[in-house]
Amino acid sequence: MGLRLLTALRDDGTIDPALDPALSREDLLFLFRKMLLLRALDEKAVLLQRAGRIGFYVPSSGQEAAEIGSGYALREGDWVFPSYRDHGVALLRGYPLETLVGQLFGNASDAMRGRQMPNHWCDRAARVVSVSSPVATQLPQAVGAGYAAKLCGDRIAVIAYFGDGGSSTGDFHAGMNFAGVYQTPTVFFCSNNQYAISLPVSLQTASGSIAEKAAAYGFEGIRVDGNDPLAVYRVTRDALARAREGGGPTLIEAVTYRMGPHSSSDDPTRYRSGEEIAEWTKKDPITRFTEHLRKAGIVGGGEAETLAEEAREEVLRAVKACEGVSPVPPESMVEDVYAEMPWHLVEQRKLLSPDEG
Amino acid sequence: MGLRLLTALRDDGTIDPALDPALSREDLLFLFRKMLLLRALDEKAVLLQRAGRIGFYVPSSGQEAAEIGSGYALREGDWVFPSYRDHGVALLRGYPLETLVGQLFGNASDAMRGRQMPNHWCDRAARVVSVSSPVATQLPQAVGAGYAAKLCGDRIAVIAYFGDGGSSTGDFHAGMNFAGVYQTPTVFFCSNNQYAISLPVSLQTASGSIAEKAAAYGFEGIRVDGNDPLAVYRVTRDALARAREGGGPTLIEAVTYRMGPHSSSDDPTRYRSGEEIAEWTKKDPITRFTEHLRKAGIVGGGEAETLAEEAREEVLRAVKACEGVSPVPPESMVEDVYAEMPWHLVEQRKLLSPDEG
Amino acid sequence: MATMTLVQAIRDALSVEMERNPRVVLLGEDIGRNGGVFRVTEGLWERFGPERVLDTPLAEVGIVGTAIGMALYGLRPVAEIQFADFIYPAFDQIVSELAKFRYRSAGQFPAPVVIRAPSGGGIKGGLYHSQSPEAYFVHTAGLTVVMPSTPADGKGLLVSAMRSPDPVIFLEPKALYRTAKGEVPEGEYDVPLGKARTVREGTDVSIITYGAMVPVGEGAAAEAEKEGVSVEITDLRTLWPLDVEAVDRSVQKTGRAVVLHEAPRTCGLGAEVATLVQERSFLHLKAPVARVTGFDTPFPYSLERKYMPGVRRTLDAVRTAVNF
Amino acid sequence: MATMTLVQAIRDALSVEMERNPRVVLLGEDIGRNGGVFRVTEGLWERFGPERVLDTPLAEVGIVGTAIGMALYGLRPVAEIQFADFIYPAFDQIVSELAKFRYRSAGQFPAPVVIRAPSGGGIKGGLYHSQSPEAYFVHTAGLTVVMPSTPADGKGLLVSAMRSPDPVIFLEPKALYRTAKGEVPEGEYDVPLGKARTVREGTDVSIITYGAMVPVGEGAAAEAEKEGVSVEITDLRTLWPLDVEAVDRSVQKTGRAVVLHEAPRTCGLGAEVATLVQERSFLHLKAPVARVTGFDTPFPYSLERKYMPGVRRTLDAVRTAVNF
Ligand SMILES: Cc1ncc(C[n+]2csc(CCOP(=O)(O)OP(=O)(O)O)c2C)c(N)n1
Ligand SMILES: Cc1ncc(C[n+]2csc(CCOP(=O)(O)OP(=O)(O)O)c2C)c(N)n1
Ligand SMILES: [Mg+2]
Ligand SMILES: [Mg+2]
Repeated sequence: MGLRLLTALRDDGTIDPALDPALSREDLLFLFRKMLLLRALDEKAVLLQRAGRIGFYVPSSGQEAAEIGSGYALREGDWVFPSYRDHGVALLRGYPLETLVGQLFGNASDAMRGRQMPNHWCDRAARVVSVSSPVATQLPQAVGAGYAAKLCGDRIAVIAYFGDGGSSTGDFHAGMNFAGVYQTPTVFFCSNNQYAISLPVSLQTASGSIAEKAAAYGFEGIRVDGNDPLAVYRVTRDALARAREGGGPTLIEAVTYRMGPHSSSDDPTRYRSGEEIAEWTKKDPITRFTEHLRKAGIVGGGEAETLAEEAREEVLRAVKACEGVSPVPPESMVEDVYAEMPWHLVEQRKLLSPDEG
Repeated sequence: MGLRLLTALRDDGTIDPALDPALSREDLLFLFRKMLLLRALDEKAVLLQRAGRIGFYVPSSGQEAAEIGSGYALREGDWVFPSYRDHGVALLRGYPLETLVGQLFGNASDAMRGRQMPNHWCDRAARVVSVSSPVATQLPQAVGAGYAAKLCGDRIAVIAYFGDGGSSTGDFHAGMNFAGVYQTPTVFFCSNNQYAISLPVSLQTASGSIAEKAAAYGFEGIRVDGNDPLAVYRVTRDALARAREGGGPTLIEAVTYRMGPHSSSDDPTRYRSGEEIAEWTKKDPITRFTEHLRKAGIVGGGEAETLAEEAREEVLRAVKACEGVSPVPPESMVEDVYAEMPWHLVEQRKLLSPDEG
Repeated sequence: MATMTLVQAIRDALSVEMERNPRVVLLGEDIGRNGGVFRVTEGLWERFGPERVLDTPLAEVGIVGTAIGMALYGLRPVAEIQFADFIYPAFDQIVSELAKFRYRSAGQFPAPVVIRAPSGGGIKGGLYHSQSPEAYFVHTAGLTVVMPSTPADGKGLLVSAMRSPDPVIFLEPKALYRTAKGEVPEGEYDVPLGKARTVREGTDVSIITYGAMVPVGEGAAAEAEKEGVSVEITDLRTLWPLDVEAVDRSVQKTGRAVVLHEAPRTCGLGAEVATLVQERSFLHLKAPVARVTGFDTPFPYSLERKYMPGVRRTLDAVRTAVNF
Repeated sequence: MATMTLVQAIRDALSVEMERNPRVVLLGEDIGRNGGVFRVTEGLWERFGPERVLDTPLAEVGIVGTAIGMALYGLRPVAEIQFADFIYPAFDQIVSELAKFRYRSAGQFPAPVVIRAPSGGGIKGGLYHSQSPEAYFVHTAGLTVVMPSTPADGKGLLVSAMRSPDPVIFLEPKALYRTAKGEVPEGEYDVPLGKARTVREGTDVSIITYGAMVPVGEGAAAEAEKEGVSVEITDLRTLWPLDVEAVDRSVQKTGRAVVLHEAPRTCGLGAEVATLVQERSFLHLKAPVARVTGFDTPFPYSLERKYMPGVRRTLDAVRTAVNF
């Protein structure tokens, strides 16, 4: 048994009324702009990395609909526990693009003081929690934050992002189980992009889908077309609303595809075929959404290209603002380990110098 | 949705032909004797612990049908990964009672040299793997052993025992997932005795049953009356056979009840009612099986009591043989850490003396 | 003042702080209706309700992960790990997440979680109910590691831990849970983190220890006194960041140091203390810093009393130092 | 003899041993079709098939737990943890199970698993692709911990690990994966566990180090030589149980010791070595044993080169020891 895949955008560009979130023209254009911005950021960052101007990058091309569609469903007070591939969501949290780009450079323009690799950002004001590399550790944390919100009487929801590979971890199992037992306002959003680095999801688990794993924890799992921003928005909006109203957790599996490499260190030609990529490229969420907006008469003529160009320029401006900013000071290395610096770090600080170790 | 509970022994003591394993008179009596022996061991060990003659004990009263019924389904070559509560299975592996009882005393009569707490035994010859206290760690190990058997072309099955609480661990999740992906010859046998120490299974997970969690890993889960030795035997036998023939893993949830405390350190009156215990006592697997054997004319008159008395005497003989045997030698403490004793343990051995540290 | 056991003192700390601060919540296995397997949380579930005293499913990774999320949101969670031996399934959440949240977020997301765990031997718990894992956490940057040895410190240090801006691993010497009795100030009371306690003054040898080994050190000091050897005992209380001034002061006075703990020897806290002493007080040392510790073996069931350091081994080390 | 990088030498060890012993199997994330993220296992999946080179789901607890079961049954599994930083989800299986199986079963169930993991900094991997976790495993009784610094040792030590009756944590200094090149004997070749290697002889100061810090020590030794200071370098190779005779011999010759590693300082292996030295060679010491180590902070991304010990800090420590 597999769950039905929910899709709103039909192949012909029209929309299934049953799943139509009925967004305004402005909303649709906003979504579209953010998807283009995310794609533009990706394309520029990949070049920056190749040129050695940033050290590393995790692209999300192909997953824009899942990122932007779900992120757009969030409300002001909601909390976000992202993975390293979910900077798209940050773009919807009033998170200035410079903050993202500065983190890629890890210099003084990085609010995280160059502590982490690119793509591991956070922003307290936006309630976007610090990303870590260990896969899926954010899931039980998101349950705890949701529990805390409930205890404090805050009617908010918490969304936690992870991948198909993350569903195999003990953190996923514990997070899902605790959420079911405590009925926390948690939405588990799995971007099933078909791969965990080189491992296809068919070798990740023998279950028919990620979504159906929710049954093992006593709550609902939903399988949605992850390349369809409107379907993703619709199911995420409903799940978040249910969570805020005390309806408990939901697992959403967004079925999508990682069009690029796992990261700038990965060579996907080693484990997947050109045909497969070609197949999925036909379903490129940006192409599909453009189609729909054209059909709906919301963008006409060369408008889509104009918007894409605007997005590229916005990214370029951010890069200009952040690149070449001064490096982080050596002493910052021993700060923020504790609230107050203990004696041993005060002593170790003396060992730092402008030169190498 | 919950899975149907499979039962063979009807309340009136007759048997449902659909699930009748059609065991011979001898087999039935053998099963009965082993259940009585397990109960007798429990009763004696609890007294020994109260009297301070052994340090600790984990009873299994109430779970004899699940233990003996499943253990009897094993074949010579099969491997067993038990938990601390599954010594019943050991009784069916040609494991001499003295070996079990000696381990309770932790003296020179203990093949494990007094290394572990009572109930943490093992026997290589019987392919009963070393028990550890950390819950459910044996599950991925059982999958690895099954994988190895398959790779070596050995047509055997591996059974792993755990409890309802164990189903919440990351080890359960990983073990089940790996078993599904690699289609290992593993039978996951969960004795759902309704409690993890004080936590009722209703607070352990929000899922309708433990058995249905198997769907999340792409294989079958079975829910069986754990106080019915014949139903347990039947479903375990079939699952083991399927595993040996390359049919892959199965999860069996035996629904039973821990009639005694979690361990000799536990006071169950703190977390469960006398009514509840009374309800389950009516379903005492030994009473139920006795009923059936009477109805079937296999034991008559005072025969059941005679057999119970024989079991108690067998336990007494084992206790006599093991108690008061010399203590383990101090030097044994630094042995078996590595295959050969490294320099630092040779030096530390010199610190040992007949007195205290 | 009231006379309390260590268990009572720790319970008192929890209830006083839960009264004072509604954001304090407890979570762990069997801590609610059952009051904890050592009864530390007895009565708190009834008093503060299941929303603030959570019985959790059996998953340490879930307990610590959930506690971290609670702390990020603004609660002050106190997680109980039923036995320190069972903390390892949560090791990734502790080492990769809890210890690093403040650093990797440049201070935006501190995670002030307290993790309580009964630690050490003395109850015939064998391999998995006896371990002393403090060195794993002392080696992990970002954590504060605490172990009390008296009821008063048990209360005062735990209150400070619950108010600390940083995550604290609070290890409770279960051997002393009911054997350690003493006067404990009622109501508001705290003992600062990072400060050692001088258990007794002495001039010939410094014993540096903590937790259940403090009484062992006292026993050895009493024996040594009969032999005319004056032993000073320092109870570290906070294992890391430790009170290095107290250690320096004592060792530079006596010129001889014995580090005493029940955890395994190799790469244990004793190695760190010995190294700090020889780094900082080299010219004061009249003898090598000695280690009296548990053995580099798993913790044995039947031979527990031989595994754990006792007066015999401690006294031998003191004598060796004096006669070096 | 053939010239190989460390990556090639480790791959050679795996394929030679897999040829020789059909019971050797490999398992880990992305080690099959993808050949591993560092390409260590490249070609082995094609050559030995997916039954012996397993691509696993994303669960370290499953990787190590499964490997243990394989070993109990009689296979010789070699598990790869993609980065040492991701070994913690398997920490319970390693510490509670792998390390204790032989002991708790009184020898009935040994679990000879080899766990390979790329370790240490040097690739701008930040907090989670740079860690050196060896101290956690050195502190855990029952484990053998190994770290090579040359291609020849990479092959020879890994072969010995795959033949060891005990579990081995085999840490691979990823900074040297492609930068370390050298002659490696072809075919059957092993280097015994538990034996250190003297990298260079010297008379004034002993540097005790391992892994990626060996070349750093050599750089400092070359600089010191210009200042007329003769440095001896010992590469431990097996971190535990370490070659204590080699350490004693070197330190008792020079009277001065500097322990050099990139792992965090507190309770690191440097503390154990320094403690052993002062316990065993107290009267030979002309200066305190010095530690040159990583900082007690998470591993930083942008400041990596300042975090990792370099020639500067090592040379300072050598000078301080000589001028003490
Ligand atoms: C605990 C852990 N193990 C291994 C890794 C190495 N690793 C980084 S990403 C990744 C694959 C993750 O796949 P998935 O969860 O599907 O997310 P995606 O990268 O596809 O978005 C792996 C194995 C890690 N980061 N954390
Ligand atoms: C990892 C771990 N956490 C906690 C414990 C403490 N503990 C011992 S048994 C137990 C409950 C186990 O319940 P269940 O799995 O249902 O098995 P049962 O005892 O009921 O047979 C707990 C929490 C443990 N042994 N291991
Ligand atoms: Mg993926
Ligand atoms: Mg149970």
